[in-house]
Amino acid sequence: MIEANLDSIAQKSAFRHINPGTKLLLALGSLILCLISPSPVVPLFSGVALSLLLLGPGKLSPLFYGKLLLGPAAFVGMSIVVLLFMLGGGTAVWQTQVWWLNLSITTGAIRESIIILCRVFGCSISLFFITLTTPMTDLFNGMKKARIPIELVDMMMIMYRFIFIIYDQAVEIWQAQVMRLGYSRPKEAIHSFAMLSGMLFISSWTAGEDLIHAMDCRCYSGVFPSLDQTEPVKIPSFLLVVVYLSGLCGILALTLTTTVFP
Amino acid sequence: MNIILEARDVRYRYPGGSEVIKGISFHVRKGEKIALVGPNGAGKSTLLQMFNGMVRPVSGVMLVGNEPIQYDSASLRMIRKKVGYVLQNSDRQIIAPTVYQDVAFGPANLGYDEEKIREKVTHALQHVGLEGFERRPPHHLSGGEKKRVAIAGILAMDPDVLVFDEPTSDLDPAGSEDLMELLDELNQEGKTVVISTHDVELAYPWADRAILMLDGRILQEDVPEIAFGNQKNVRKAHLSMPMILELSQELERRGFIEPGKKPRSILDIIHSIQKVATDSQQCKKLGTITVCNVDRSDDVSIRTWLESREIIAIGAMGTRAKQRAATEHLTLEFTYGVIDKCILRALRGKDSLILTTTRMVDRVSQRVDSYCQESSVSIQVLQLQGSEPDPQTVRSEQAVSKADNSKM
Amino acid sequence: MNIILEARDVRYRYPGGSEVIKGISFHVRKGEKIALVGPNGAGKSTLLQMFNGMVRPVSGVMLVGNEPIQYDSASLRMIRKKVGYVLQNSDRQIIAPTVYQDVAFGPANLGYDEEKIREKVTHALQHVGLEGFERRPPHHLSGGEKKRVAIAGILAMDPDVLVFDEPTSDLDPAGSEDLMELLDELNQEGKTVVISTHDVELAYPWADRAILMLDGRILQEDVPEIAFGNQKNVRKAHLSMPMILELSQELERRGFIEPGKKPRSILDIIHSIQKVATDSQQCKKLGTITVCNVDRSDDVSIRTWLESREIIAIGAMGTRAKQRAATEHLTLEFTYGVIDKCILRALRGKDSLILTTTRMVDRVSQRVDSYCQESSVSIQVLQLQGSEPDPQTVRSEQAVSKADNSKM
Amino acid sequence: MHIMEGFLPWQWCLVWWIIAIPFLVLGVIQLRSMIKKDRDNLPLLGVCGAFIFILSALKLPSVTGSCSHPTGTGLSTMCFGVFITSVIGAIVLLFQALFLAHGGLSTMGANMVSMAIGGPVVGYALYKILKDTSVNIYVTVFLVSAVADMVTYIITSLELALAYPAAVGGVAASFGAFFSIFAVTQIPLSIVEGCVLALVFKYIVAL
Repeated sequence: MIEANLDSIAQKSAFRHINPGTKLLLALGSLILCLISPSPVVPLFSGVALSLLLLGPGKLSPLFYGKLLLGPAAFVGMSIVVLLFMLGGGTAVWQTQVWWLNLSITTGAIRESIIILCRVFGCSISLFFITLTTPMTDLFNGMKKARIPIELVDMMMIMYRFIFIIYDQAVEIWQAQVMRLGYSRPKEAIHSFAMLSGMLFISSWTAGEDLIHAMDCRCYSGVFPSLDQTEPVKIPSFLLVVVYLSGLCGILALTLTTTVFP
Repeated sequence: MNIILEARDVRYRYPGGSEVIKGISFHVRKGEKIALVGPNGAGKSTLLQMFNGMVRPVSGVMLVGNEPIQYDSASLRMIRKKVGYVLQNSDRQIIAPTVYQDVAFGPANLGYDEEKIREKVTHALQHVGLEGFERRPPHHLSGGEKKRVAIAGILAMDPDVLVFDEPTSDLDPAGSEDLMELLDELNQEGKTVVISTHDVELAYPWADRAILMLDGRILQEDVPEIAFGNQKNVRKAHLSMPMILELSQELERRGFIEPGKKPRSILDIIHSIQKVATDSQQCKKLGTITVCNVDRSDDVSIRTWLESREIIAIGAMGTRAKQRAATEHLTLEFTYGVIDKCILRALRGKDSLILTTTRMVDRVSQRVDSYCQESSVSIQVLQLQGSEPDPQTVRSEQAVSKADNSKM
Repeated sequence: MNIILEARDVRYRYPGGSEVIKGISFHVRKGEKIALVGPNGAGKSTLLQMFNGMVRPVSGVMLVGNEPIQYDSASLRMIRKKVGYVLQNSDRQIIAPTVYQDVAFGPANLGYDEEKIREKVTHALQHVGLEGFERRPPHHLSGGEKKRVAIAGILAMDPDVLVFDEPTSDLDPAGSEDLMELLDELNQEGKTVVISTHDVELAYPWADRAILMLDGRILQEDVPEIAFGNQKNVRKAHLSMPMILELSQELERRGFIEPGKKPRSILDIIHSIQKVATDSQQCKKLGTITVCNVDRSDDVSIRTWLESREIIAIGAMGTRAKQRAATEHLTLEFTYGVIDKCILRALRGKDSLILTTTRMVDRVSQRVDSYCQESSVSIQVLQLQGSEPDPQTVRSEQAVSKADNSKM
Repeated sequence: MHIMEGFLPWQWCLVWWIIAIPFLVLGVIQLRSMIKKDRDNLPLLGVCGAFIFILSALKLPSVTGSCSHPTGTGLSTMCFGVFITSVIGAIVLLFQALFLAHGGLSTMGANMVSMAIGGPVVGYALYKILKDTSVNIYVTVFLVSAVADMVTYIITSLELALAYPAAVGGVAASFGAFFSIFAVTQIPLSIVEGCVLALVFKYIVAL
């Protein structure tokens, strides 16, 4: 799960050389426009456009991208089913009676659900665009520039560094347990998992103490250096993003009342 | 010998990553000692983890006991019971709050009853020399002791094959030597032992066969003398040539030892030099080697026996032998490479005593025997036994016949 | 030489625990290479951590540059800038999410400005051969690379003394040799280097002085030949005797080498054997050693030079030399113990080329010189330089005078 | 269980962000004073945060598709208190969104309220109450963790219900629907997680 984390993909992204600010502007701009759009057109358009950008010039593997999109499907599926039955408006297209419960799906509910689905699609892809093209290390720099409290950013950097170390430990402990036939019965599985978590907690704590030492050895006085340089803002790519976002705004204005379902 | 592990053109790639095992075929015979050597990142650990089904190759077949590994959970349980795996880092493997609980983890998951679990744990702890440690918390143990607990945890499941990932990393030299000796003991009991390591000095004298790995492929696979003797491959695999081998190549180039001889120990190299230099002028009286089986001589006081001898050096082989030496307060001269060192002493006309366990007694005579045959000398191997008042006169049948053989 | 580190009867006990340092006094001179050896748990790490004030002794005094360490935070900052400490586990030492940020950690906390930080980081990364790694996250690096990042992080603070805790643990043999070479480079630049290790084979040829520790005390402190030559102490300290030393003792007992000679390398031992066996019948033509300074020969194509020679072996010393070899696609014959191996070749009448950096050029002549003096042979050391068309004829002043010296 | 990116209308995203921010600000202020008091707290908090992230990313055995966040936040609440936990929880949620495409940025406010604030606040209150009673410490840990877990899912259901009230029966009916559909997996899950945390606690004490 973590070996194939999105951050390592971002480290190798074909868009790595583009200024992080430019990328964030594109992704966050699209995200906000998708979110406030009352019609499904903008999210659909933006989702498809960004996907093509990622798969085309971004050289992302389509198989991997597909898997990524399917990830949240379970949550969406379950929630949409609830929404379909609950939301109202319009005329009923399908009705059934389960025991005493009257269940109906109305055209209004379908229309609403489609809008939500499209919004999830558009917004998620905007989020994926950030995570697949901009490594955390670049984001930390951006956060510092954006005046996010320095303690918070420092803590995030330490967390980022240690996530990989602790994960490796977790995997090793898990392997050792499985090799000795751990997790073989449900009750025993809970026990094994608790042992793993406890061990991990203790080794994390000692790792934290070692970190204090390591920082002391380097004369720590409260400064976390930032990355030496980030890619400069390039006018063409920046303008391209501005033009694209303006276009998206235009589409938003034109399709305020568009619906895809009667 | 039967093939117990086999890989047939196995390949592996991390999900969404690059290929780490790029087509490997080889086999391990029952009772062999195999060393898998290569630089960090060569794929050694991944390959080892295929043996017990922790890693499933994306193509190719892994066989255990001539049966392809099935990856359903029942078969995997069987495989993991058969092929025990000891992780590099004992701290990741030992996680229960006490030594007993940790060693009992495997047997408990095999569904044994209390009685049997206790028996297995006691036996396993005895084996690694940690009786009495049952209630200790593992994080208060030394590195070597932790390693032994980790091994006991695997032994308690009674596997046929033992796989060790970097067994001697983090151990100090004495700890490493002890561990290699333990591996030898286990091998003598019929376990097949596979280790991965980058300590060529340890692997060279120990292994029956060495497999050089680089970048997910096998570079060379042969007896250690050949596998480690190829300067080009050794360099390619980011290893160093074993000191002994490097020295012998230099000596050979200068004609101090016969060409083609590949010494595996200091004894071998001394012998080779001696042979060329003096061409067997062994005229002086040789020393003797007395073997004391600590498993059968509980009633003898070694100390008393020693008092009646002149200056003698004592070596101990095996965990129990060392414990015995400690309880009798004997100062040990040799604790590793014991037989060779005693032969070296004997060649200089001095006597020595080896404390060892039943299983290793034969090892001594075999080694001395083979040395004697090769170099046409005759070193007496005596046995110190409980029932006999003066062991010096009682040469065991075996030792006599061996020594006689060597005189031929 | 000036004393740079000193311990005066220091003792330490864990709060509420037992004593781990039981009264230790010793000193380190400026420019020395010290190896602290001993088993796990002997107190090596604790002692090392006293040098930069990480651990404060409960009694006794630690001195850095003849000044007792003060334990207020301003003084400690000064000490830690002066005495750089590299942890055993690089994962624990690397703090920041990218290589650049991590190496910049020390300089940034010393309050340098952006410009100076960049300069220090660039310089440190160049030193350890990791230019171009600035933006990589540490978890994408190999073990050896992580170690180098950890070292760069310390070098960026420009300390006078470098303290390494088990620098080669977890590295494969080639990685270890590279690292020891880097330590040599640093030492050549005037840094004092103290390491703790239990790898006697590496420490033996490297150290100026070895300190055997056991159970919180110093067992022995001497030049490595003596410190490691005492079988009893070595065994007590759970170490093994260096193979070379063990072999030479056996050879000495048999009269193959002169008594009292303690060889430190394969070259030495070959030399000793040769001396006794043939008593200097060096009649055949010796080979030459050509030194190429990669720092000053950017305009020469080594490849072109090589083409005009007959078969020659190439060795590289130092990170930059190895990088140069890689960019010119040269196959390296020797990557560690280079000078000795080239001398061995020269003795067999064969030529070799050593790629190295400015700082190490003198090392080569010194080593060859001292060998020549000792064994009264004369091996030519030539220089391959950019401006000269045929380096064979241009023996450097230094090399000439050295070679002349050695003929006396 | 996270509300994913884009699932909530923008008005509700805003509302939950506005509710969450004061906690975050208080947390950062507390964090700042803690670090000022002793700089060593920063690395310790950082490493513990990483631990909590890992714990939340590991799948609980035998219950597929679960994420055991409260196990982590519960531990953190008991160590560092509510406000610091809300900061750590926020970072964990951000990392989950960016590393694992789990949750989202616009819905992060809502997820914070349920996971990094609501659960810990109720859990902490319960912990304070039970601490001075004669209830066994492991039972306390179990109850705190299980209840914090349940509270998280109740708040999540409420958030969904408020955003999408039912045509018939309004928010209450919608809440009932969301709650009952998630309850199928979440009730056993919170019991399992309670057990796990109690065992973890027992284990840590044993060492």
